[in-house]
Amino acid sequence: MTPPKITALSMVRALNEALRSALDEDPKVLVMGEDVGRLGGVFRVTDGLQKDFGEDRVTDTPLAESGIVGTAIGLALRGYRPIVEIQFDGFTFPAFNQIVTQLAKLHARSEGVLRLPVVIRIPYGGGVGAIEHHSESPEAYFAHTAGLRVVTPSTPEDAFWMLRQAISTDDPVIFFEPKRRYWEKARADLSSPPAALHAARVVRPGRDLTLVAYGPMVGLCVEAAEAAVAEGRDLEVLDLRSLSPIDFDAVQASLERTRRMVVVHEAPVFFGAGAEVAARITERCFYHLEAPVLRVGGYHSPYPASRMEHEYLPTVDRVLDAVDRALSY
Amino acid sequence: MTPPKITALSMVRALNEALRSALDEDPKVLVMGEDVGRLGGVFRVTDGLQKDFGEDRVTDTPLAESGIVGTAIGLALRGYRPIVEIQFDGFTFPAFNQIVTQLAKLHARSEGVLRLPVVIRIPYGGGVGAIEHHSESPEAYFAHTAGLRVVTPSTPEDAFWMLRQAISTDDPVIFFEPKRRYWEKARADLSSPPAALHAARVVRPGRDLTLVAYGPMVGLCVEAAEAAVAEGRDLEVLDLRSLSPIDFDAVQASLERTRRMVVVHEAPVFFGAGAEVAARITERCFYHLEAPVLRVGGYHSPYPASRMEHEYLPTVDRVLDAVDRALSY
Amino acid sequence: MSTDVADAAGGEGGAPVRAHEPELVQLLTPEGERVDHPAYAIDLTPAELRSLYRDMALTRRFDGEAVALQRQGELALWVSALGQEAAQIGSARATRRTDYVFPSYREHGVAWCRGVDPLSLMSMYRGVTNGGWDPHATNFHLYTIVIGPVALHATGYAMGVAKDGADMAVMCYFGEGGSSQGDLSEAFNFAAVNNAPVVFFCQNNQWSISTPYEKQSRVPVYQRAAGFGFPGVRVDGNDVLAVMAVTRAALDHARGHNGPVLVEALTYRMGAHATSDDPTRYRLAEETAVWERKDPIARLRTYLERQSLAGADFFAHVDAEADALAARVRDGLRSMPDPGPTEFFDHVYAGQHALVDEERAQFEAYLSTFEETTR
Amino acid sequence: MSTDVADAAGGEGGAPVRAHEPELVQLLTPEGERVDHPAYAIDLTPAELRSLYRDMALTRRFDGEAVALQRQGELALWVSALGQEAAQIGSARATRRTDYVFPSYREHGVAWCRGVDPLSLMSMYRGVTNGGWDPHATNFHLYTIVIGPVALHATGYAMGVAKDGADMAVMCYFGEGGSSQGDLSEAFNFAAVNNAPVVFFCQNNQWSISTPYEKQSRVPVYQRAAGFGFPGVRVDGNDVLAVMAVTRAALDHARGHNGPVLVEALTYRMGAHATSDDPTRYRLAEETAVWERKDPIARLRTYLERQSLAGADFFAHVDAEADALAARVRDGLRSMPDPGPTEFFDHVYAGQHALVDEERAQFEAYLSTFEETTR
Ligand SMILES: Cc1ncc(C[n+]2csc(CCOP(=O)(O)OP(=O)(O)O)c2C)c(N)n1
Ligand SMILES: Cc1ncc(C[n+]2csc(CCOP(=O)(O)OP(=O)(O)O)c2C)c(N)n1
Ligand SMILES: [Mg+2]
Ligand SMILES: [Mg+2]
Repeated sequence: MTPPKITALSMVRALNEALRSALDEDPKVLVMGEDVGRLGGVFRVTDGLQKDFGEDRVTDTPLAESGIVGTAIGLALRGYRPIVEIQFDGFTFPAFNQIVTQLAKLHARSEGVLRLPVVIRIPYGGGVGAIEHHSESPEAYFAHTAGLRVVTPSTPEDAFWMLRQAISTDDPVIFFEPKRRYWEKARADLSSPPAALHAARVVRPGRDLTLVAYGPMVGLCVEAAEAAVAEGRDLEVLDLRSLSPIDFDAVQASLERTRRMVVVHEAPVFFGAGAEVAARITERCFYHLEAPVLRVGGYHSPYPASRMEHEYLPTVDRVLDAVDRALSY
Repeated sequence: MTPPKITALSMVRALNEALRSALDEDPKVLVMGEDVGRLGGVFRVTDGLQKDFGEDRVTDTPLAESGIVGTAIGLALRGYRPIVEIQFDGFTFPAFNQIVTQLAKLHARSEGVLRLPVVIRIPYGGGVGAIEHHSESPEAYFAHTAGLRVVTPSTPEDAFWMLRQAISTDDPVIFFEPKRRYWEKARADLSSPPAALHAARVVRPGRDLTLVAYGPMVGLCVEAAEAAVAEGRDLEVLDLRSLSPIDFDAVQASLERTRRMVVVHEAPVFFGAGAEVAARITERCFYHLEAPVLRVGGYHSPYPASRMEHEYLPTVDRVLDAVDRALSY
Repeated sequence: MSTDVADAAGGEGGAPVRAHEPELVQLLTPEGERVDHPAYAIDLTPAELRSLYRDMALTRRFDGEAVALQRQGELALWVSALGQEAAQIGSARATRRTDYVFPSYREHGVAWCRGVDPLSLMSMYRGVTNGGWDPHATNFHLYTIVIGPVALHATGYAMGVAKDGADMAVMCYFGEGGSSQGDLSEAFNFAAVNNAPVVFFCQNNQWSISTPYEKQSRVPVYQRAAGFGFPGVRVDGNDVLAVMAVTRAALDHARGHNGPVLVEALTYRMGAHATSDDPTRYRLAEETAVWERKDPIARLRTYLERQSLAGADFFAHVDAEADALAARVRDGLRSMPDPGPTEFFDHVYAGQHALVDEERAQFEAYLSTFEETTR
Repeated sequence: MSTDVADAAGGEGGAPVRAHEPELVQLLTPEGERVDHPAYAIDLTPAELRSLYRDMALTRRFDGEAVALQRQGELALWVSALGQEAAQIGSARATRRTDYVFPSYREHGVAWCRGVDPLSLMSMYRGVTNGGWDPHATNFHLYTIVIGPVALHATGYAMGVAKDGADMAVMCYFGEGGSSQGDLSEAFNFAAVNNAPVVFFCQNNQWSISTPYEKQSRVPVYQRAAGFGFPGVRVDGNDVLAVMAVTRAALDHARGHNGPVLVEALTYRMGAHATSDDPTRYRLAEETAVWERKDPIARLRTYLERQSLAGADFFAHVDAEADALAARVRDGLRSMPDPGPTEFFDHVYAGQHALVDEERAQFEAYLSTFEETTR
């Protein structure tokens, strides 16, 4: 079951390969969630896994997210490494109590005695024309919660490696999967990890301004950077990859090169990741900044019905508008 | 049942008076929660209310926070105005799904048809030597959630008026009560509201730097400002009072006067309210800032056992340390 | 092992033992024969029987039309109620106008009976709105996508009804999958403790997406009720008469200040979970075929025909009505306008909120730069 | 109203009807007389009976000492187990060393039987730590303050035990108040569906802070189990023999691959909810007095004395042991060191985390400015 080395594959397939190899290598690894078995999950990320590893390793659960995460915690206390699938972003909240008051805190509560190697996979974000609660970006809730690690890949290669790394981490990891990127194919090198789990990565170097993004918005920022070339602007794109911790050294290094920064995410701007990046980078690089760090993101509104999502979400135009404003300082 | 006009009273008493007068004026107002009846709540905020208004208006619920908030939503849909008590900050999370996916969104989901005048009172914050989950400051989770209003008083007078205003608001209000201030007495004018629910207030004017705080930290910042006088520093203290919305006009006005700002809260700094204030104020007032907006708050750790809380929480010294740093730019 | 414990477990074996399937309340057999039940009687006029048929047939028609319209790209998604018409029409027709109904997201037949325009339902699945209708107009609440919370809303509403002393009951629909959510159990408990006039109506269509009922619960859903201290009944959910009779009794019970009731209607989801779903991945065609023979509409039609309660002209008339309804829905959906670009700012709060105002102003200013460009 | 629905409701009346109190399993009457039960037998040696007495007496003693130490400021809080000794010792002594136990926050007697030092329990209530002991050492999990979640941890742990094929069971303690949390019901369901070897042990001490049981549930807790498809038993929680017999049977049932059991031990919280609580605000002294006559320790003592299974020297020896234990606890607590000022950074994560490192470095730098000042 060695995964193919370099190949073009979708993120769904990359995640599937990561789960498959983890199940294969470690008998303690379990996959659990609603419809992850015969169906292979509503996005087919777990396709074929139950067939190959059995119902005891890949398990359909009752419809109860608190139950899923709560029993995963119990299984972890028993020495297992459960990987939980939450069906959609908006259905994380029934499990929120388990995640915030228990999963995040048990290691600290036990003064390091108990380990909670639980990965919670959450397909997140919008732009796919879905109904309510199927397009949300709740990452800020988790990044604010000490004891959790929060990561999100933007490419199939990262998806594969970051999931492998998350599974082998002894801390709980909230693993956000940008569902609008699930089906995009890209070449992926599955022979060695591109970076550490929490390292940010310069996706596109540039000199005039840094676009900071993660997950679904990385691709959009690359598009924006390419569009900006026509206007003679050379934008750097930095993929955070991890939201807890955030690789501020990489953010700072980029800012010191470009001196201007725009943070882009789908989640509402208010109390979102952009605020943390802006606040900390402004503190770290006060004298380097030529303009305030600007933010582009969702508005302070429940995620709207899908026929308004194009207006609600960041677009290339909205990113370029912010770039214009940042460059006008 | 007219409340006394100007008097010295504790915040617990002020809140009790506010609930009493609301129950008295509007038969649709209900008080519900664990032990709010005969016991009067673990903090006695609802003391005597069941005796005076009956079990039908002031109701002890089963031990289930999702049930409490969920039935409060149903009661609101039926035309009631429920005021829910969550016993301690750390017990808000079982109700998180109800609050975030339902309470916050039903008005928008119904395109304005349904109104959700529910107030959720949460005693919050630390410094009282309590066991785990009794000292947390979860306000960022709620401020990030569109559809909720989030407020927190710092004085008995504000507690009285802001709770009255919250109860008469047609939107859901998360009402955070700084439990470490519950028993401090202060003169309160109960004859007319001091300000609108969402207005920030300059508690102490100053010229050299603005300390932005809310709830339990306002008093600490005033102490810090008084201590700073000895060093010849004139610090302004701004009480935000509301975290959703934040009165950024007031914050900006203060910053434009003082040109330096430190935000202080008990909640962890990472993805906390300080980040939002820093990011937005830096955007609004880039050329006015002499120093980056600095933040003092809890660390990225679960709230520690109480014998470490003095180290974990902001203190006058830590605030003054940040002031020194801000003034050294 | 003591006998007490072993007895209640239903056996000594190691594997989970499915409890003996309890008898279903049934008044009309799959073959269309009228049978009696000792506890539940129903006596409907021929006109009433025909109108039950009509509601089921029209529901099936606009529901099927929606599936087609989804394929044509007019809807983002549709969740079909195919096969559940008896459970929905029978229960909905048992409610009074003054009762208040909380649906889940598949109660198109209930919505129909309550007077909600099918186009309103579709506006939500089209992506035009997250709501779609005014619940006050029909006492039919909005669909709710997150499974669980609404059971507590229904309970709270019913607690309010009790406070008001109003002569009405509250209905709360959910699926057997939903029964696993903690919120359902909390609702059962709050309703019992408060003696709230609410009927919990579970459509056990045996599938929660790809998860069969035996992975959801060890025992039938209706048995949950006794553990919280109130009655539960299991009814043949493909028998519109039995569903109506049982639901009427349950609503009367609730209205009569006797507290909640849990009704489990045993039915079957004939179609996919939703238009995005492919049931061939997880269930056998044979299983669906078995249930085809229990079809709720065919069953009533057989009865009406055999008893000469309805003739060919009646069925032709209903077919024509169904065609007209489908055409209206099709046209209405195709010409349904999109929302304006800033509408999502409109109802975040009932009152004024500075942040929303600020963001709206910024967004409008941004949009206006395009207007200038195009001008 | 049909009889089906009415029957299950337990009556036609408008008010919530408390179901007929079911018979408790009892083997030792409040008067200290040994009685038989058709399903639950127990046969203990005199030494075993005496050691049950000893465990109860020592638990009561260090528990009472903790209350006193809280008053003296040595503990931030204490939640007394006074009156619940039989429920705790009887059930704990039914577990095997290899079983794994999930307590709530009041199981001091269980902790004692598992070998957890009372000082460790007190270190948490002193504010020195949020944990206090190594669960692996005694198979006794940490106390958990948020009520509800732990039932699912126990269930998941038991699911793991089943996967491992290990010959053991899992115990999960909770209060009757906790039974209302959705997580408990989800745990019941997951345990039933997975046939997990877990015993849910409810101490119904009749009060959840100030909330009496009749506001918590309409029926006895043990009845909840049947609704999820597994057995429930109610036992006299002040009868250490009955508790032990029933819990043994339940654990055997679980270990024997028959799935979960719910045991409800009917007992009474003799003291305040916690040292911060004032029960005179909400309950009558008369009620407490009634329960004093059912005291679990006095009951066993009477039996031991009447049957001449223990003499004055035994009781004197236990008293002396208790005195010594109290003294050790007192001294240990008074000399218990405070944690270091940066310890809260130590175990946020098992691995390295850049933010924690950064904040720790900043905090240490800040602290060092004081050291310089004092130097
Ligand atoms: C809290 C939550 N988790 C997951 C989902 C995704 N989901 C939508 S429908 C469904 C299955 C529901 O099954 P059931 O309750 O039996 O109702 P049915 O769809 O069969 O009518 C699931 C898992 C959801 N909507 N809400
Ligand atoms: C989720 C949650 N809500 C509220 C509380 C506050 N609280 C602590 S103990 C208690 C009462 C618990 O009653 P019960 O479950 O019967 O256990 P007992 O205290 O009687 O042992 C409450 C409400 C809590 N700890 N957790
Ligand atoms: Mg179903
Ligand atoms: Mg209790």
